[in-house]
Amino acid sequence: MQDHLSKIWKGPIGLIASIAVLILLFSVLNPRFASVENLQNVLFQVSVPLIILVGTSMVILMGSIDLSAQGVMGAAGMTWILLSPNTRLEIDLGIWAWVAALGLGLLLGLATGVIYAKLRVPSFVVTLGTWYVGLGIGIILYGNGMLPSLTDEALARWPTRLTLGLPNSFWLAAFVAVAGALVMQFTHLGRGILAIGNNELIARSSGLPVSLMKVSVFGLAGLLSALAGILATMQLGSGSPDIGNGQLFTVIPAAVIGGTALSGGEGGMMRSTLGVFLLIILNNGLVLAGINPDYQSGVFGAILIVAIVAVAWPERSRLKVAK
Amino acid sequence: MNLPAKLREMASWHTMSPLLVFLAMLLTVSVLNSAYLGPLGISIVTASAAPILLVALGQAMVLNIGSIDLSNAAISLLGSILLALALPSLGIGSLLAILLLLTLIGAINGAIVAYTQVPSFALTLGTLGILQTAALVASGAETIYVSENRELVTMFYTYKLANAPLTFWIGVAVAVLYWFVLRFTVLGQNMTAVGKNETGAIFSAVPNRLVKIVTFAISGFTGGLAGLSIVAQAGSASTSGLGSNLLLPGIAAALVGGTSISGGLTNPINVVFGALTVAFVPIAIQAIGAGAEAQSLVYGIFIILVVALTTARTRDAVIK
Amino acid sequence: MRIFDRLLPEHNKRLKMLLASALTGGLAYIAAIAPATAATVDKKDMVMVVSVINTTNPYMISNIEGAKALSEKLEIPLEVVNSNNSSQTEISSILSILASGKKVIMFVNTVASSDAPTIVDAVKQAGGYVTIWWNKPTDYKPQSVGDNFVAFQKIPGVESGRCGAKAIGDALGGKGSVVMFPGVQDSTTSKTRVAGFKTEMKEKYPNIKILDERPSNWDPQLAARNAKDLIVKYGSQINGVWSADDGMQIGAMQSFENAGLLDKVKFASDGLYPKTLEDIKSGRGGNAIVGETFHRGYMASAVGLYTAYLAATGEVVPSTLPPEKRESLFKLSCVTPSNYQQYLQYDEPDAPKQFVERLVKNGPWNTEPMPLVGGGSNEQGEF
Amino acid sequence: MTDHHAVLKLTDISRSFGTIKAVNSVSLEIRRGEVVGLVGENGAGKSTLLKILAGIERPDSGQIEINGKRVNFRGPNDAFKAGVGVVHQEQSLFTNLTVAENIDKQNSNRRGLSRFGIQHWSRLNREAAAVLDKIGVKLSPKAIVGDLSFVDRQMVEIARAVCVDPGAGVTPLVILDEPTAVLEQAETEVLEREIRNLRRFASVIFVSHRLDEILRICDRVVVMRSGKLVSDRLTRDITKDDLFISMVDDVAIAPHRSRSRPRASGNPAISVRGLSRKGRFKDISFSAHRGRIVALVGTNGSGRGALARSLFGAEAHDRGTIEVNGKPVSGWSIGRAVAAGLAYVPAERKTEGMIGGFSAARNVALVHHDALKTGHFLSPGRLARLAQTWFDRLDVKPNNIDLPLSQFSGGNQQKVVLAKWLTSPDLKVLILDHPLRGLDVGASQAVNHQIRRACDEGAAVIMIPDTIEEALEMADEILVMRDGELSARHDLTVQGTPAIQDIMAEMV
Repeated sequence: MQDHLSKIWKGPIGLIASIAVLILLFSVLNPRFASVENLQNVLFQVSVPLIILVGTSMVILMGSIDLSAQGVMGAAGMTWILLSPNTRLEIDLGIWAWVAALGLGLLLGLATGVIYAKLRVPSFVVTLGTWYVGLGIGIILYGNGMLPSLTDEALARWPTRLTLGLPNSFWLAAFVAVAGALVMQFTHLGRGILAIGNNELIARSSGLPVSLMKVSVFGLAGLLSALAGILATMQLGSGSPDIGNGQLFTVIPAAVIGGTALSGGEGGMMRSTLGVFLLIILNNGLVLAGINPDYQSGVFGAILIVAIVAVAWPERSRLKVAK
Repeated sequence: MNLPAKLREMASWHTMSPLLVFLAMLLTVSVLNSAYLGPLGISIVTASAAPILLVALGQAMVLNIGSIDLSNAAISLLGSILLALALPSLGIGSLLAILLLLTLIGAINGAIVAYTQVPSFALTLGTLGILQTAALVASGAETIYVSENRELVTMFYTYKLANAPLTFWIGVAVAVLYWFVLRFTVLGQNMTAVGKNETGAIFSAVPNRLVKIVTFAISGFTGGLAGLSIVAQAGSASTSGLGSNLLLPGIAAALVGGTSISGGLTNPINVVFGALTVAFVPIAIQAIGAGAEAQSLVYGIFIILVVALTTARTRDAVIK
Repeated sequence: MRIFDRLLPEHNKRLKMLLASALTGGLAYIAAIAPATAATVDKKDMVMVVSVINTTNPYMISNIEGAKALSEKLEIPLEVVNSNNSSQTEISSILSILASGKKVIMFVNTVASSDAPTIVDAVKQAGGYVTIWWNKPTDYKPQSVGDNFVAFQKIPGVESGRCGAKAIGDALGGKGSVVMFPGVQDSTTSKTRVAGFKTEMKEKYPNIKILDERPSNWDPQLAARNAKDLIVKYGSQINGVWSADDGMQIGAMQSFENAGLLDKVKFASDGLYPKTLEDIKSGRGGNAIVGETFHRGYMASAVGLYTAYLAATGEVVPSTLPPEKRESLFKLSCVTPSNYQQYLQYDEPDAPKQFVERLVKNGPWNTEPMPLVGGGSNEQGEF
Repeated sequence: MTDHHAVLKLTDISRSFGTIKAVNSVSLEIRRGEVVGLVGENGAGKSTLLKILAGIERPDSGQIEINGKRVNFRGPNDAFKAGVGVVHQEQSLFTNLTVAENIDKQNSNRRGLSRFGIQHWSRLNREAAAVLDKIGVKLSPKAIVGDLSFVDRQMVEIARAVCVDPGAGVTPLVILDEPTAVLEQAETEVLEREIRNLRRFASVIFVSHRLDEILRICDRVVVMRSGKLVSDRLTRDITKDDLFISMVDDVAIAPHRSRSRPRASGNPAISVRGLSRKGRFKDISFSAHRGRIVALVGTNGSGRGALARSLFGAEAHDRGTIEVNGKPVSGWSIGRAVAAGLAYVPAERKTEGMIGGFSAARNVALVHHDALKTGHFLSPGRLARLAQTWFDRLDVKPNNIDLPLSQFSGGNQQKVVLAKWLTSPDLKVLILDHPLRGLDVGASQAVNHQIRRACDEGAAVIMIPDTIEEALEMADEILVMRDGELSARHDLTVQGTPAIQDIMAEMV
């Protein structure tokens, strides 16, 4: 039982402690770090990666990996902005712009899932392919290179507008994260994802619809990446196939740092969420602390290593296998 | 194993597919553009493949023990910058010193993974950040152009053997060496054992920590050779130039070469064909005349297709 | 995570561009033994190549437009190389075109400075003619390579930085604080622009303080995030924002707008993107944009390709050209809200075509609005 | 209770893999409320037959009738729906899910579309609690399976098989594939009681290698050999010897060689003093001499497994000393232990004992490779010759050293694991944790034979046996552990054979 407790708590406690130490440190370095404005800023920045992470975490918990987020974001973001009030095309499909963009993401995700589950191509490669396919769709939509910008003020302002003191972006992301956590805890799909991640062979032999679940999870991940693409486009007020730039290397480390095992079955939505917060706070803090930009990635890497080593240190043992 | 069984194994799809897929691509493109079967075509493909191949070989060795090294492309980039900096004053001796340094960096990666037992994915991500800063600072954010002693390195690129530059043959030699290590040494046997079942290996007194340190050191060393091939080709080095995005192509080449991402399975010889294929894809897209806007789309479809053809699928095996 | 951006193939770096021209092998041979002999090349043996860093940046797409216009005018087929932000893809794609045996007239907007020697060597070997745009190693000179490396051309980055500094300095009345968003740190383009901005500030506006600079990799999203962090850090202290290109400025402006500070801050940048033009016209944020620079990708590629074409046909012998025509700086215009109208004509749909008409008439070094203004030495710190 | 309505009727079932007829024209009837024992050596076809019943494999020919209706299973779900519940030989639980979820997993899969529906935790836990209660196991339905002991997990397996609910009027068929192989004696009794319970509402097929158990529990015993069903008789009509004879093809079993039990003399090969590990065992002192077998007996929580691991250096100890060949050791680790001549055969063979994806030959060569080298390099020829020597000596089947070890049967895997250690040029101490786990009679004898032989050749053996009987058969000295401490020791060479009841009393 003691093992059990330590397994459940050690990861988050280490993480929460790391985040607390960072907050303390950065607050000392720059008192503005602890301001309400910065809280809103951090929450605003957390929202896009958090939405992606919900889908990606499910994929990782299932024992697969999803690299496609940035490409899907580009495709969906471009689709959405071109069908919403913008400077490029005289089309405004309103709600149907959302349907089209989310549908495209869903479709890309489902296609990924089918290729992975049915053609049995490793997810690492399929999703690498989907990344480029999504990006390619975004580039084709981008066409002549005239940056399309939102002309509807209300839409462009929505992500930053505060509701109950917090930005709408964050409320959207929080809603997605909570829904994701509920799916993992309270649906057969969620429990099935954990089962597949734990032991796919047993899952198959006990009759779980493994392929169907895989396709569903990748579909869901595609859908959420598309949502993240739309949100990022709204945040920027302009569309670009590159709208997802850099997200992958926030999202996957966040999941890993949160203790979600890349081998599947271990970890969870809340831990991954803490991972995103750690990374965003780290970057935000380094800027606020005025770290020389030349050294920023180095300092980031060093702190990352210290954090993961600190979390893993108490659990070392001769027989532990770390991949 | 009797001889027919050996032949059967050698001829099995999994063993042959990286070669066959590459040849099929080469043939298809050659039909559209016959220059690819000529000397210039061969030298272009092999030259592009050389740095990818070297990075991929290191990655394949790390994947084989069930880990991953996200920092090895950054190691090669740092190596290329240090080499470009040191070459004018120190000459070819600097190459050895730099290879030694990069091997050491790899070994440190391995030691941290082995002794703190953090996931290699997360650790090497951190190392990657540090190495990028090191490269940026070392280069002073400038392109380092090798003007003196230039021929010492560029000869690795300009000297061609069977139309392929020496850098490619270095990659092939390293592949053969690693294949030999995996097959005929205790070290190689231990590496694969750790990749297939680390717990079982620990209980069989396999020095798993040492294995990790050595494997990551190998990745660092091979990354250094990739750095050499970059400087040889470019005659210069910078943090955003040639070699700055070798990580994903390197992993892709290892996978296309039949390396399993979950460990315990690699064939360095096939990684050569994996690297050739990965290097060839953008060239092929250019050669078949896909429009500039469609290139990303075609590239994505190509990658999926190629790996779908080369992945080892055994019945009942779990594909992650 | 900004530190990893560099790994990702589609990540948005800044451009340079170039173009190259080609010639038959026989001709190259003749040219080699008799460099002074002008020879006419059969156009059907030539292929025009424009190599761009990616196809997600408006400047790159403009590069392609210019090449298309020139290719139509000269009736030479065009091939486009999309490097996808990868030097390796760029080099191998160019090599694969060379492998087809055609003589190339090439313009390369290099992904990184260090790509230039490799590309130039290959083109030389194949007897083609190449112009490099924006980036090359400082010590690597066309003169030391020979006629096949026709020229290195660029728009002065220092001048661009000075334009921005001047606009912000004047708008703030010589007092206040500014933040900067450079592009990719080790890109020459970004570095020269940053240097120009800082020098101008130091020389002319000593009372303006540079609070912070955050390299944002030519990425609007990253610039937006960095701007948010700096807004938190400095709040209303910030009076001016300079970005190394309009893409990043678009991101930064969005963040300031979201923070409700747009009308309290002045912006200056480089490139005069359509969106920026739109904002200047509409007076967004109480005329927030005070300074811009004008230059167009299609002009760069057309000039570069045409220079290479002239070398290929023997109408120009590069080795006989003065230094400023081998390492050239072309005119960059400072744009302000009061003079922007005069540049609108260059964004009309047929502007590339018209530019090419004038170019063919006046030659590569004398075509408005982008005539040759200098070059040939390192004195300005430009190369 | 038993009526003559057939719950299951198999007619001429056959299934081949390549040229091997794994199941060859088997016909069998199971009646309502009947407990039928199924015995046979490994490779006799039991597993394949069970897989066909569970819907995992499909027969090449023949037909299956359940409750008089002909069925055609397309997958495990079909079998489950028809009322067939299986406890597999290998545990098939999701260690990251709760007990209740594991029990319910198949049930929820049956619910068609609702498989994507909402998880009703309270109902799930209630139902699981009821099932656990029915089979008399005290476990929280909310516990995570990965945190349970092996035995508790086995109980979860059984609970899962038992909760098949084929609907009114239909009798479920529960298949137990060697459920007792990994259980300790006391736990086996719980299981036996439970199986008798099952009779009231289900029919049972019970597979075990422990023939005594089969005879105690079952109404009828069927014997398989080489894919065929060779004997089908009521329990009351047969003896253990009858069963044994019908199971084995020939009398190739190595004869039971009675050992001369040597007394402890000279320097011990290994001795420990005051050895302790927090929470596992404390203050353990004993010695093992060359040529003698020491058995550690005790219940599952007695700490004997942890002690064995600490002896081998796999886990650190906190206090106390270990001496090997009279010299105290320091910085004890697996590497040093092996260098000092120790060997360890773990209980978890598949995950700890071997590299399943490696060929058998590579497994043999994994630890001691000095003799296999030409210069610095492994010689494939020598490797093959060595492996072949051991294959011949231990009679490993199939006789193909290049086959991945995972494709061998459990018994043959264990022989290869032993061979890996026996290749040592100087084996001093052989530590075995449950060496016979999951092995059939023939394989068990072969493995025991090798253990004795290693002992005769000069190794000290420390073993953790499955049963007290096994300890009495093999050991020269028996150490009894209770709650991490040595509670008794019996030197059989001095005191003679102790009574089983006495040892059991010392265990609890």
